[in-house]
Amino acid sequence: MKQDTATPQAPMLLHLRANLPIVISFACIILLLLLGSLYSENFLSPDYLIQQLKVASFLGVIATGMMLIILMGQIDLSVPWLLTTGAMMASAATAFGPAGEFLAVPFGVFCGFAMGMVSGVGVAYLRIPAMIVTLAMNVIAQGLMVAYTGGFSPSDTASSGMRYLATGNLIGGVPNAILVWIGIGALAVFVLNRTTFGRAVYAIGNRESAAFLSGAATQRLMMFGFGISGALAAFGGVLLAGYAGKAAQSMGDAYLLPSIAAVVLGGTSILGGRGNYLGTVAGVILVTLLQSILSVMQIAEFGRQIIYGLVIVTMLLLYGRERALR
Amino acid sequence: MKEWRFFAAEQRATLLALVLFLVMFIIYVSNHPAGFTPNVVQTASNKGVILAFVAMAQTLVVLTAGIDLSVGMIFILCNCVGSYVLGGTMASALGGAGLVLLTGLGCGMVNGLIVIFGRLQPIVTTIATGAIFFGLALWLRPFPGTVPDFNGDLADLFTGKLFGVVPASLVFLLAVVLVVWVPLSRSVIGRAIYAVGSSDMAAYMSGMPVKLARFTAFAVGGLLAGFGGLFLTFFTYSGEASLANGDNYTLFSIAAVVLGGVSLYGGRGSAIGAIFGALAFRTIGDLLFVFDFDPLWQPLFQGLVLALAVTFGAARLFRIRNRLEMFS
Amino acid sequence: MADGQALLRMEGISKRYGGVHALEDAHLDVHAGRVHAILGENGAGKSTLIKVMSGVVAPDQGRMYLDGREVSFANPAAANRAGIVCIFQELSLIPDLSVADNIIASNPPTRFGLIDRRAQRRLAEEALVKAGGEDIHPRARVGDLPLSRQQIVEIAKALARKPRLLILDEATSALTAADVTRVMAVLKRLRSDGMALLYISHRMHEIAELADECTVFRNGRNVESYEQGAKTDNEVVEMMIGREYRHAFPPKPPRPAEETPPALAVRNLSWTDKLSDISLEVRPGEVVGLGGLDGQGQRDLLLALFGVLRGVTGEIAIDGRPMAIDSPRQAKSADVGMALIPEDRKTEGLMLPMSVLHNLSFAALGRHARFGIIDRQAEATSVDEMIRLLAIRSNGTSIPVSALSGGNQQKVVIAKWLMLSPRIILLNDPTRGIDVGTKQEIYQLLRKLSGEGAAIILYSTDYDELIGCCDRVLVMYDGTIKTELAGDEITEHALISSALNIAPQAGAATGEAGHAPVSAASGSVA
Amino acid sequence: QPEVVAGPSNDAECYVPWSADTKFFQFEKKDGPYRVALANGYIANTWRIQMIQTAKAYAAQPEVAADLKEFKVVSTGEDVAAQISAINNFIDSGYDAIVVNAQNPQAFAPVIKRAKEAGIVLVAFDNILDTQDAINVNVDQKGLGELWAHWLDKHLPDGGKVLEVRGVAGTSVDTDRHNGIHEVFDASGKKWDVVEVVGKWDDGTAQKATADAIAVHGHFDGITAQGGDTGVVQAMIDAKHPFVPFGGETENGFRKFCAAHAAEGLLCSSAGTGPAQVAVAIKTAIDALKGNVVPQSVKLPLAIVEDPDFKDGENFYSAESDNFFVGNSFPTCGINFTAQEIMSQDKADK
Ligand SMILES: Nc1ncnc2c1ncn2[C@@H]1O[C@H](COP(=O)(O)OP(=O)(O)OP(=O)(O)O)[C@@H](O)[C@H]1O
Ligand SMILES: Nc1ncnc2c1ncn2[C@@H]1O[C@H](COP(=O)(O)OP(=O)(O)OP(=O)(O)O)[C@@H](O)[C@H]1O
Ligand SMILES: [Mg+2]
Ligand SMILES: [Mg+2]
Repeated sequence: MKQDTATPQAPMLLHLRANLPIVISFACIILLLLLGSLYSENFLSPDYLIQQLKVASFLGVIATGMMLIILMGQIDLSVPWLLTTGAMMASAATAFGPAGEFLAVPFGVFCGFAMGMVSGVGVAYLRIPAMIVTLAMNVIAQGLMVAYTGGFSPSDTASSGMRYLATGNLIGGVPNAILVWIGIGALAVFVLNRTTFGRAVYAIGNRESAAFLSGAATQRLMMFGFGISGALAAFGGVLLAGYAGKAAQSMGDAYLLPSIAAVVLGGTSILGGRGNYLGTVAGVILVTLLQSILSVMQIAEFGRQIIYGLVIVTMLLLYGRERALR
Repeated sequence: MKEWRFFAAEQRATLLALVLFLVMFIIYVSNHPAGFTPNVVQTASNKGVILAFVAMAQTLVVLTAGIDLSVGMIFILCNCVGSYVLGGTMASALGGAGLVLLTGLGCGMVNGLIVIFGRLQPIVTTIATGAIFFGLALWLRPFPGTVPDFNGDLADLFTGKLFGVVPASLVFLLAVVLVVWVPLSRSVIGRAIYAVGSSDMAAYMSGMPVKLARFTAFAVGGLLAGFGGLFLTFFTYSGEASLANGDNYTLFSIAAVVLGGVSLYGGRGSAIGAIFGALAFRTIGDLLFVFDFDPLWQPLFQGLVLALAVTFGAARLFRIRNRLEMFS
Repeated sequence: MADGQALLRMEGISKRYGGVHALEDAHLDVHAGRVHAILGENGAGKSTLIKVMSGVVAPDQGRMYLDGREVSFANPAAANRAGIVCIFQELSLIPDLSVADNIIASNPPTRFGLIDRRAQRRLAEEALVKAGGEDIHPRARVGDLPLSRQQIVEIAKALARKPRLLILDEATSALTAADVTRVMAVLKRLRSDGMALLYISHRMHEIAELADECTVFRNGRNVESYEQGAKTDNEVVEMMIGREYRHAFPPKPPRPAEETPPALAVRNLSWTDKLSDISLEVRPGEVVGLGGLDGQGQRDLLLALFGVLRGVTGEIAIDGRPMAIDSPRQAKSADVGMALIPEDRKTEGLMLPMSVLHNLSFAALGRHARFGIIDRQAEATSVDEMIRLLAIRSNGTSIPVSALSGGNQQKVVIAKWLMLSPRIILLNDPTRGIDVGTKQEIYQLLRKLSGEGAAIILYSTDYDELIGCCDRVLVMYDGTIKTELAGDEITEHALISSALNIAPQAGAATGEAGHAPVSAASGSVA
Repeated sequence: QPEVVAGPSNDAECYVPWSADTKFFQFEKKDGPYRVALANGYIANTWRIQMIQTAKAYAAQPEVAADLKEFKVVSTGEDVAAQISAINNFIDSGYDAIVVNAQNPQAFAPVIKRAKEAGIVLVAFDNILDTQDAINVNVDQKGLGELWAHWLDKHLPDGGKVLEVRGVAGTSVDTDRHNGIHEVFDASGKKWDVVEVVGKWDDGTAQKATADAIAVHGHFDGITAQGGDTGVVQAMIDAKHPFVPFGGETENGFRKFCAAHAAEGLLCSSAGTGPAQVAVAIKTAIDALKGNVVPQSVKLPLAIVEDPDFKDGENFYSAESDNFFVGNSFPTCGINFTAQEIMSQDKADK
């Protein structure tokens, strides 16, 4: 694993074992593209690949938050509606003149952060299982958005800044969305590997009581973890709203299970404490590509679901297996 | 300690779930325009029993410290299968019901086999198999429908009232509890299910049938989800491959299990508790009916009640004097 | 050596973990009606050997014969069926099941296919009686029992399987002296009933009392087997550690003067009904022991000082300044400078799957970080330094800490706190499951730290340790400090009598307290 | 128990029977004011929110309010069992009429039976019930598909490659529209190469699916999408795909695009029925309770706007949100809400 590089004597074998998921998922990505190219050569065209990376970056941003939570041994089921909240709040802010336009993105992200923090309080301080806290938070966020839309008829057009962030091109043909993901990804790698916060995330995921007795502020960190995950989900929503030009109620539905699948396919242990961001990158690209290729190949919906499931199981069987008890 | 104290300690979570449900149900019924009538109870119990089955299914897997994110999809698949095979004469429809249950059992067995021999985490395995099960459901029922000769009499038998008072669905649920849950929980495998969830290493070291226990939990879980799907078919006379519904029932079942006092960390709780959890969860939805909320605020109200109900479980926190106990 | 066919014979057993040879060409003969002790320092391969024997671990090479026939066990259940039952170093109890369920875990009596709980309960009660646990209710949840009671349940569970060969891997390490005596009596009776026993312990006097035959392991290999009594303790220890061995305890320096201001002063500390009205002072350079029977509030006291417990009343002053310590985080802060070596390293001390490096540096991470960013060079340097200082045996720092042997894991726990150079060190039974060589190193380390001005509180279940290490001992009883012993007053006799809260002159209490008589030779060792 | 009678209905202009052999119902006249309930399923999308707002606004109109003692709305989510139970509860609580947007058209047979026994008027709209025993206020979904296909047929004289963005798989609405499209294509005798992707009636999903399809297939000669149309156009713009004839729904955002890019070749047919159909359903229920004759199956007119008829402020609103559905009035039924009236009613209250 990356964070082990400080010790040069680390056995190669361990590295290989830890990196196996990443190697295999990248191999699968290439395999998928090759299979796709049998159907149409355009699957290998730069246009298509850039387009996939752009779409993947939305999932990438969201999966970053999910990975943080999973590393802590928790799970965040509130992604769909925190994402929507971020998108809708950012769009709503746009209606308030230039200041609103300027603050749209931070405001949307902040809303996600705040709601994530509430989940965090439930999980870290009230010790309610994350699965149920975030489920409830998802319902609450949905309720808030329904009441808000119905009651206030907010603006839901994305600001020009949001559009630029998601669809503009700062550098040549590289969409900004990809740059945003690279930025967030780099930050995530840095935080996870090089900061005390990152180290504590792994420690909490491995054994929270030991981390607590070692004097880590486990509860506060966990609460913030949920805050960050909420913020990233909301940021993903902001980007999606920018991409689509507007926020819509149902925009988050398609992101919960794929974000978990991406993280896990990337080799992060669902039990927490083990995982590498590069793996998540691979997982995100893989999931996006798989969905896209199946969609373009016009496989019937039922067939897509089945293939999607089979691919995940097969990949996990290749490298996601736990050690036998003996 | 006296014997009964041990009994109370063992059953505390289940009893709490019962209390939670009763409190909510009393609030509901006492505000219901029709009051406490057999019809109102029948309606509530039909709706509750469907989720109760799925929640029981979830409980078995959760007891092994796993989670089954495909229960909802098994449930949907069984519903779709049911919409094909519950037609014709009483006998053939009953045979069809058996087929529905076998479908559920089969799905559960697939989950179990992958988890055990693939050594994969249940949560990710079932995300994947859930997609597969849903794909199959969609293949069977590209759009909602039913067999032309659907046996509504059989369906009404299970969703109607016995002697005009007792909801048949409740009686049937009780029968399933007695025939499936009670023997299982008192068998060697059942105890191994608890043991695996509590500490799988220790269970293995103790020579308990660890793999069989996991397998059984998934398989019987699938069977129970099949009962849920069967009941949904009885209730709706039809099948529908609804993705949203599958996901919802999965999530609802988790909520029900938590409300029912089953520990998501495994090893603690009972399917009986989960049943009360499911009924309580359903009552949250029913409360909308008796309180006059602006329709646009209803979803928020539901979310808040759910949050409140689960915060209930946090009450034990205030008794904790040693912070290390928080982590277990 | 005993004659006749060995009940169990192992030949040429090897097991590697990555680059580590946990076992290399190991062999062993176990005979019915005898107690065979296995000795060896931490990481010598003892646990691995018995894991092979009981079907938990598959050996890379080697053969096993039961009654002369070759066998291999696919899993613990298979070994159990063959009559080999093991009490593992890590408890194998299921916390959420009842005592009875645990004792009759593998094949309970059934009626109509269902567990016959009445019959099971009877069997469990019998087993509990045999193991000396009459006080344990068969219906109690195991997770609710204290560690020492769980050990008894573990023994009862093993006995309920009617083993031919019973293996105890440090099964007594969590027991109090009184319990140990009872267990010893049980084991002796089993031996006379013709059972074969394999006994692993780091407590030399227990081995001296119980064993018929001993085998010493070092680095995964047999060093020597001998009849108990054929070697002096010093010879044994030297075989184990492979070098010369002198004194267990370093000399005590003169105690700091009475007027030295205390580093830690506690006034009238109380907590629920577990601790009441505790006052104590520890000066820099002083090692203060906590004595008493197990479970008299010693652990709670340490946790209370470290800010883990809620609702603690009373005053705590650090260097004369009153402090309200309400979290471990605050306890380790520069203002307080406290460290706690916790009791259970698996759940409280270590993040087992994480690397040795990350475990070692975790508590002191703040030291190697600026604005939350870790200086990995500095981190690696001080980790290496600690590994050297405590002589931690580890195949690199990037392997998971779970791959270390128990003793080395314990050293990691201690080392990670020493990296903070704490001024007040609380130790909760730090030498449990640790070999004599390592123990000695830890004692010396404690002395060195106190010599450098640290104030130390040491709780130990081992009286010798209190006698050998401490300047003063506070004996606790029922949540309060009953007696304070200082200097030469710290004798075994005094410790025991005050632990039982009886007048010191009641000399007969020694026997009743059941502390195993310390043989002349072992007194100097363990 | 309604009596099956001969038509026509009392308001023949509004209540257009579905087909020539549609039955007419006459319920026993009840004295008002009535207790009417709306059993909604899913709520969390703009269409449904708009629908509920419309229902409330309609019920609050003085002449309607005079007939209503109580108007209760419950949204039970996607779970069809919960919706069935809600209707059962309304039945048991003695409501006079129940209006329902069904989660699943097949699932209500038992409820319909109970409602019939209890003499309660059951009116379904949007997602209607597959029955002859309840009143359906119907959108011709298949006709909608046919309309779009005809539009493409008209503008593509040689046939060609068409992108079909479908809705949520497994729903009858999606299937009906899809069948409508393909029947027309097949009947046209031209060569059509239809590429199907799934947009799930969601702009984001539709946009992504379209972008992928364009990246792989390069060029399409025509597009039809059922919902998510704004996203589809957005994807075309992002991919610099030339504008082509398009048959789609009635989202405001879509119409904005249609108006703006018509000159560049985005020739649209925008058709559908807005959420105001709930008002028609309520009106039908009240009429039935009054003992008036109503058809068992009411055919709603489609609100169709086709190029070059897009007019800002009239059939789309450039200053308003993209998300709402225009075409929210049924003049023949005297229902004349404009969409932004509905969506901003609370804002005005505050
Ligand atoms: N699962 C494992 N993976 C890697 N290495 C292991 C594993 N288990 C044991 N080892 C290594 O094998 C060696 C022997 O360990 P073992 O646990 O048998 O020692 P032990 O004699 O029981 O020590 P202790 O007295 O500390 O319990 C040690 O070096 C240990 O690090
Ligand atoms: N979980 C348990 N662990 C240990 N002993 C138990 C447990 N449950 C029950 N017992 C004991 O086993 C005996 C039989 O219990 P069991 O519950 O089967 O009796 P019962 O008469 O069938 O009672 P019930 O039907 O109320 O459970 C009793 O002595 C009881 O105290
Ligand atoms: Mg050992
Ligand atoms: Mg042991």
